[in-house]
Amino acid sequence: MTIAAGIDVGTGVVKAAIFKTEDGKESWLSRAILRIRQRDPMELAREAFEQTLADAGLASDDIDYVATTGEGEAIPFHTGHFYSMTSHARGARYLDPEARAVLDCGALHGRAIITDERGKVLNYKMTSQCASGSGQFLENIARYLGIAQDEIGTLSTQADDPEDVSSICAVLAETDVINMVSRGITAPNILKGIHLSMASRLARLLKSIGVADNLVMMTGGLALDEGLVAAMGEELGKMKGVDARITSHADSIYAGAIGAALWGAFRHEKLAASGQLLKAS
Amino acid sequence: MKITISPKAVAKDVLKDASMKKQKEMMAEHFDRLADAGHTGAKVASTFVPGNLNELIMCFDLVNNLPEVNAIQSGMRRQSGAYVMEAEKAGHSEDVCTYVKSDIGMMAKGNIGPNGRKLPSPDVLLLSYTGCFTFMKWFELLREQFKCETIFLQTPYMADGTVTPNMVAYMVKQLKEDVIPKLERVSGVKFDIDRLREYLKKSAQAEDDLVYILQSARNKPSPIDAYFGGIYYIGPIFGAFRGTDDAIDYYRFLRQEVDQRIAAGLGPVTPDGPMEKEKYRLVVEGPPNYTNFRQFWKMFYEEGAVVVASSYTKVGGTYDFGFRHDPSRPLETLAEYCLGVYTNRSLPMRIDMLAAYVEEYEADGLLINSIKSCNSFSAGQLLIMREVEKRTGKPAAFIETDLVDPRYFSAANVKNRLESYFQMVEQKRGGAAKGVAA
Amino acid sequence: MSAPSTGDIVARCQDLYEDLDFTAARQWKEAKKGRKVIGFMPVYIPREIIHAAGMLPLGILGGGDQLEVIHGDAYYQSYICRIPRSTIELGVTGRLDFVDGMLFPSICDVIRNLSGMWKVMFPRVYSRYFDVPQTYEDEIGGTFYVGEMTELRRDLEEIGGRKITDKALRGSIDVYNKNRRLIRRLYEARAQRPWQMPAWEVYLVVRAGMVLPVEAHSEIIEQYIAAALAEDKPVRDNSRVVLSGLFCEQPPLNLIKSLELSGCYVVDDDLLLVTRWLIGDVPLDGDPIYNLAQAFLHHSESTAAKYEPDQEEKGRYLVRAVKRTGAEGVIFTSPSFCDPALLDRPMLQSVLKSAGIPFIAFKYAENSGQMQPIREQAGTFADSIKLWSAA
Amino acid sequence: MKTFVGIDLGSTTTKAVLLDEERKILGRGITNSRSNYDTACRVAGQEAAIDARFTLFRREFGDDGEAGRQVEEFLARLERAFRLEQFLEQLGDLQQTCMEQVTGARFARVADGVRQAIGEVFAQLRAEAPALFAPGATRKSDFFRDIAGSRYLTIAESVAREAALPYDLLLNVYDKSIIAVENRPPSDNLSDKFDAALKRVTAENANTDREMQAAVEKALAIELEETFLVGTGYGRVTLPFSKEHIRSEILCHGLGAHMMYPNTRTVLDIGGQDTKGIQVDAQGIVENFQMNDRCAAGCGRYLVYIADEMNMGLHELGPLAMKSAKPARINSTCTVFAGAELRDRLALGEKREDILAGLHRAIILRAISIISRAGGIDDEFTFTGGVAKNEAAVRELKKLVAENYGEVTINIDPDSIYTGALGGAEFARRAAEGRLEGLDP
Ligand SMILES: Nc1ncnc2c1ncn2[C@@H]1O[C@H](COP(=O)(O)OP(=O)(O)O)[C@@H](O)[C@H]1O
Ligand SMILES: Nc1ncnc2c1ncn2[C@@H]1O[C@H](COP(=O)(O)OP(=O)(O)O)[C@@H](O)[C@H]1O
Ligand code: SF4
Ligand code: SF4
Ligand code: SF4
Repeated sequence: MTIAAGIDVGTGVVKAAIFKTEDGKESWLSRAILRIRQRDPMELAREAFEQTLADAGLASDDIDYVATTGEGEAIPFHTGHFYSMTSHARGARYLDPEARAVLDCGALHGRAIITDERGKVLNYKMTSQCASGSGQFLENIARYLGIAQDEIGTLSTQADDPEDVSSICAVLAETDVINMVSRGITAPNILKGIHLSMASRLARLLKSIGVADNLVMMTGGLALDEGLVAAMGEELGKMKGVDARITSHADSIYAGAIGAALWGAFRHEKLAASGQLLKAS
Repeated sequence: MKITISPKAVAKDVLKDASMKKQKEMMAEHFDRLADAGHTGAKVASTFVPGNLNELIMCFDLVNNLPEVNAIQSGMRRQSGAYVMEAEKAGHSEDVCTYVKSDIGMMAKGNIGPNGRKLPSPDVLLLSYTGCFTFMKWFELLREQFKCETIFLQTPYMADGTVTPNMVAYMVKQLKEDVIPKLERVSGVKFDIDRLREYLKKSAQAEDDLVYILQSARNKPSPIDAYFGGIYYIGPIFGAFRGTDDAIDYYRFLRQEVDQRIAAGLGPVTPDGPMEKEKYRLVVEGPPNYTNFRQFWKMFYEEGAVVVASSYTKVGGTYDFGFRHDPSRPLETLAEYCLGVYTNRSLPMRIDMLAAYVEEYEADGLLINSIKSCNSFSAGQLLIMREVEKRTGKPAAFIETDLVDPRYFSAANVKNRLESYFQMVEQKRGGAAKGVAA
Repeated sequence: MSAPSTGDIVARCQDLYEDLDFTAARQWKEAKKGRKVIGFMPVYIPREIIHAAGMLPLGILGGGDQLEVIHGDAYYQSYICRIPRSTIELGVTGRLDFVDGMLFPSICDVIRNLSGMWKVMFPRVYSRYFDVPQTYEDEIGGTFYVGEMTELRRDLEEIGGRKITDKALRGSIDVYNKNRRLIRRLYEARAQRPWQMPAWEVYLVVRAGMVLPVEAHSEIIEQYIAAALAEDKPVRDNSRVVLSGLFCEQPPLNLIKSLELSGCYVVDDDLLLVTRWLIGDVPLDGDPIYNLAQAFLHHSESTAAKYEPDQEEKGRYLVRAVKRTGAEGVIFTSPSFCDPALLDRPMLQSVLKSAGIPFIAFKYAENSGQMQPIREQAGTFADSIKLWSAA
Repeated sequence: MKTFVGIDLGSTTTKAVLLDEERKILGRGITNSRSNYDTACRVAGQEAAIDARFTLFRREFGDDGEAGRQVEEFLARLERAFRLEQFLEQLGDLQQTCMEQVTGARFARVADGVRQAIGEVFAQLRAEAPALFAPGATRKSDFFRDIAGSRYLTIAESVAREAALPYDLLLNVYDKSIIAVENRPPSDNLSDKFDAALKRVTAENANTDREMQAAVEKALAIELEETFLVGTGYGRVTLPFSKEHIRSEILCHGLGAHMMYPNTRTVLDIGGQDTKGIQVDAQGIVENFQMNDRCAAGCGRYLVYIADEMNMGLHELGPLAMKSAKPARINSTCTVFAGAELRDRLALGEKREDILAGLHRAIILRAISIISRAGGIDDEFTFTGGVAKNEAAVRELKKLVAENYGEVTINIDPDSIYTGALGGAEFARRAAEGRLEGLDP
């Protein structure tokens, strides 16, 4: 039996998960999620870890492997680090064994990953520097519109005439949005417009890494945004030569943490087998 | 209300129709010829506007297909945005020239031309590498797709402002030993230099009229807009018609119309009818934006701004300094034509040219439309602006758009700058008038 | 005196790298009256001709991530790569005031236009756009290129006030042949034992040749190879990759380091191509200019900077490099807004794809500060090769 | 009396200036820009009118000698009291709006708890309000949104913890309400608030001069007539005015700077979303200008993101950056990635003040490039726009100007954020005089 923790330090949110693996069976013991919003991510990482320990009724000594991912390289108490796309690929496979591609949409970056049936990363790509399609942007706009994060999706799906958001730069896009509000465009139409513009970017990302008829699992915080998921579906539907389906999972935001924990367990077992046991400090 | 039509106005309308109609017909015919190539068995050569050797291509009975013009058409018909995205989906970077991406995207989406019919696959790519490195990659990409013969014609860059014998010799050598034999092979038509001479003669004739038309902007008010209008005027000569009778007719009609407008003291014709009052005269550097062409133009004529000279109307050949195709030196003249296109001119030459335009056409200043796509034009434009300002003492303005990528056209941004610029020119005039009075 | 350690050598090279005032080249020039320095931009210039004129060819590679670019930004829009603006900055801040001439090789429209800008902004120094043929028949491209080089030779003779003899040219070809041989040896050695020759060290060692006389540079390489092979460094479980697409604007040193940190050994790259552009030795007998032209036409590296006349050959060089060095994948990393590199990339990628070679791609600027996304992408690449290559 | 109004509708702030017939500034007003331009203009205009009242008070009293100092003190007290009244009024509005948000499924089970918590938060807010406006107190910002917002977040966090309520809920209630409150046109009954403020002052200082009160009442009675109005600024295309009331912000900034410093030849304006370099002649006529391109990197908004990220007020950034001895080198000024870069560097152990100092330098570097684009700096040089309020930015600017252009006079006015509005007001005055479009000098 192996118990491993995965901690995903994101740019917007810190997520943690603890797993137990035994004879190929994976069970999820506990989880924690903390929004960073102006707090120290390293502190939050510890807090999240402790919360998961407490929930699982474990002490830190019980953990065989603490795996970090995301920006967690600097966490002092980790055993090993996995790069985001590696862990998201694994996390997505856990959430849906049928998934053959991952679309991770976090606070700042979008990542498209193609995997095979074992969760092996075949190809991937990240959105580039300019950030208009990021979760952070959507969050700012929502705050500006006075909408709670978890309402964004519902509202967006009520749009009847989505407004075109064309600015490449998020800052200028914000101004666009201000203009829209003053022109009396409704919040659903604005949000849907943003969703469509993001989705089109992300769909291009998927296509460019070769997604054709894969089942795409959305992970990361924006996977919870049903508006974006719907827009993704629309955009992919429009795309020639692509027959991909998009799906999401209630636990999508944990994908990185899940993947890290499972890889951690995997490494631990390997290391144990070869007699080089590492212990979380 | 009764409308009276004076005889003169009738004549004008008829004439106006004459050139426009002629051009429309020409373009329609051309695209039909392209689309028919599949059935008629005509062979197709793809090539670029700068360094477009239409006369030579015609010598081999090849139909001239210009991917740049296709991209412009896609831009005007508002399809380029989708094409560009398509190319980006296929792995092209967001950073690179959108002309290329529009073309690649169009092919990926079935290669449908502006007449709604499928464009043919080229039989030969005539890669005239003139003033733009991107051309090289563009045709490498097309070659990858069409796997057809590709002929490379390198035009040395006019870095020092002169055409050296080494350059002309190099080009003539390429033409003789490489380009012509390969074209013969692809087309199965034997090269006939007298046929080429004949075409070149026709080219020169149309070129005379074109120069007359473009230079008519020296009049006040200017009878033409040498940028927005100019883009229509250069279509035939830079496209597949140089060296044809059609081109000769078109420019003759156009010249007559311009003469009429000069005589009547009229300004340019805009999409909203004739321009009311010429308030500002501008020289423009850089290509236009095609995705929002009308809207863009409107920002000028609404404010009474007329473009009296532009560099973009020289991308397919610079004629106003005296160059004409010369039938007596057929291959040399082709070489010199390629060497002289605007984008093959060094930066100091471009500065000289624009400063001279500002003076010669008595413009209020220089406006640079910097195109995100095009390094060939854009890299160094800010120095051009500085130098032209310094030399002419006239203020310059700088705006940024893209040729065919609608994402880079921000109407509010462009309008803001243009308005500020016009108000500044206006205010300065007021100040100057005051200074004189005091 | 004991042989220097890699640490010493690399530290010296790093000093040269960080010195934005080109002190070494200035000192070389001041050491003897009448010495001249000719600056050149990437990618390729026949340095032999400059050397034969008794001058120092000085590689100008932009400003890196330590130069504050103020005036340079005033000349370039945000959608143009960085190297021309930082080069202008070097110029207007007087850092190149000791340079007697500037050469702008044919590589892209940006550098081409920069050559004209230089003429306008620094009218007192010699500057030349150095054109190269893109057609490779002896009679056509060859003749043209011989013409270009002959003009350059004449210009340099004028600046230096003395003839450049064929003998001198042969001598220069000889020392550069040696330099190229050493660099090839360095690359081969690294491909075999990358853990002993970290990519960033190799880069600094080769880059020293941009500012030092070639003879001194050859010595440094020799010392480095000896020292590096003598030192024992632990082998890490890294993946072996070839870097491609960085031929002009230089990546920040941190980028190269980050690649290794995230689990990639670099076993080949196209950095500083001018030092390896010509493949094999240029013959010493016969007409030296003709020989240089022949080498350029028929024995030079394929890159995005060159037109590939043969569709079949497109991108094959990359496949060969992977095979030669035993690499497991290719990392494309190119300057943002670099049309030649970025337009070429999809074509190279499709060649790799059909050869079954994995690859990833990202962009950089010479002053990129954020390495997190780069580490993440390179790290995932390494992870996926590592975790799955055996499986 | 006749007044001429200039309104500068910026991307982040909206400014108004009131000019009298002598070209003297009567009042200045500022508010944050918001989705409702009308409201933003109204609020800025009203603020300027309030400020004008204080100018009129001063004029009423004359201001020399010992008496002048007393008057100043009195007026300062009056102003603080007035601001407090205003603040409390808006706080009340905000509380009510917050309470109204507590409906629907989200709150089904916790509504009472949330209401109680909100009540608690506002009780605390109200309790600490007078301290915010005490003599010598510094505020994070001039805007209700910022002052109230940052305290709300802090207090709400502890209140939520104690009440075992999700912090997000309280956050959301606030986010929604603040917009509504902001977009509600302000109440017009200024005299009520002045009365209340006067009462407050008299209550504190029983011996307030009767004369002073009388003078105040007299000044309050003066009618301010809005004779002509000119609008400018980023949002001018969408300004709620007709074309003859609109001027380009470039011209307005040039003219405004000229009015403040008639020898100015070069103007730098760093606003929220754009940076402009402007050259003007001896009449304040614009000769040349350049702006940043479509990338908004390095503009004022960048500082706003940073302040947000660090949970600091805009006013606090400068002073902290001034503490740095070793500024970090920051190369990317992409506004959107500002936060990420900051976290990156904090994680690497760099000091906050060093990073901040580096950020300020990066912004100024970009600005200097834009000036360089517009033809460099001539004596005298004037720095305007919101960022000119920031001492760290000013320090870097002075350094870089000296390095690149040698000894030049640098003008920075504490009220430089109003430069565009001032130019606009002068255009309004000229237009009212019937001069051609006001462009005629
Ligand atoms: N319920 C939700 N609906 C919409 N967006 C959400 C929701 N929850 C979180 N997000 C968004 O997800 C982002 C965080 O996603 P995450 O994958 O954790 O990013 P990172 O790993 O970069 O922190 C935030 O920007 C937030 O806007
Ligand atoms: N007190 C302050 N300290 C520092 N920066 C400030 C302060 N006040 C405003 N700013 C900066 O000024 C910017 C707004 O400037 P402003 O000239 O009003 O711009 P705009 O006209 O575009 O709204 C803000 O984005 C902010 O960065
Ligand atoms: S355009 Fe906007 S998002 Fe892009 S780099 Fe500039 S500020 Fe950042
Ligand atoms: S870079 Fe410019 S000249 Fe070259 S293909 Fe693109 S738009 Fe045309
Ligand atoms: S980096 Fe690319 S675009 Fe820039 S100068 Fe070099 S080759 Fe040209």
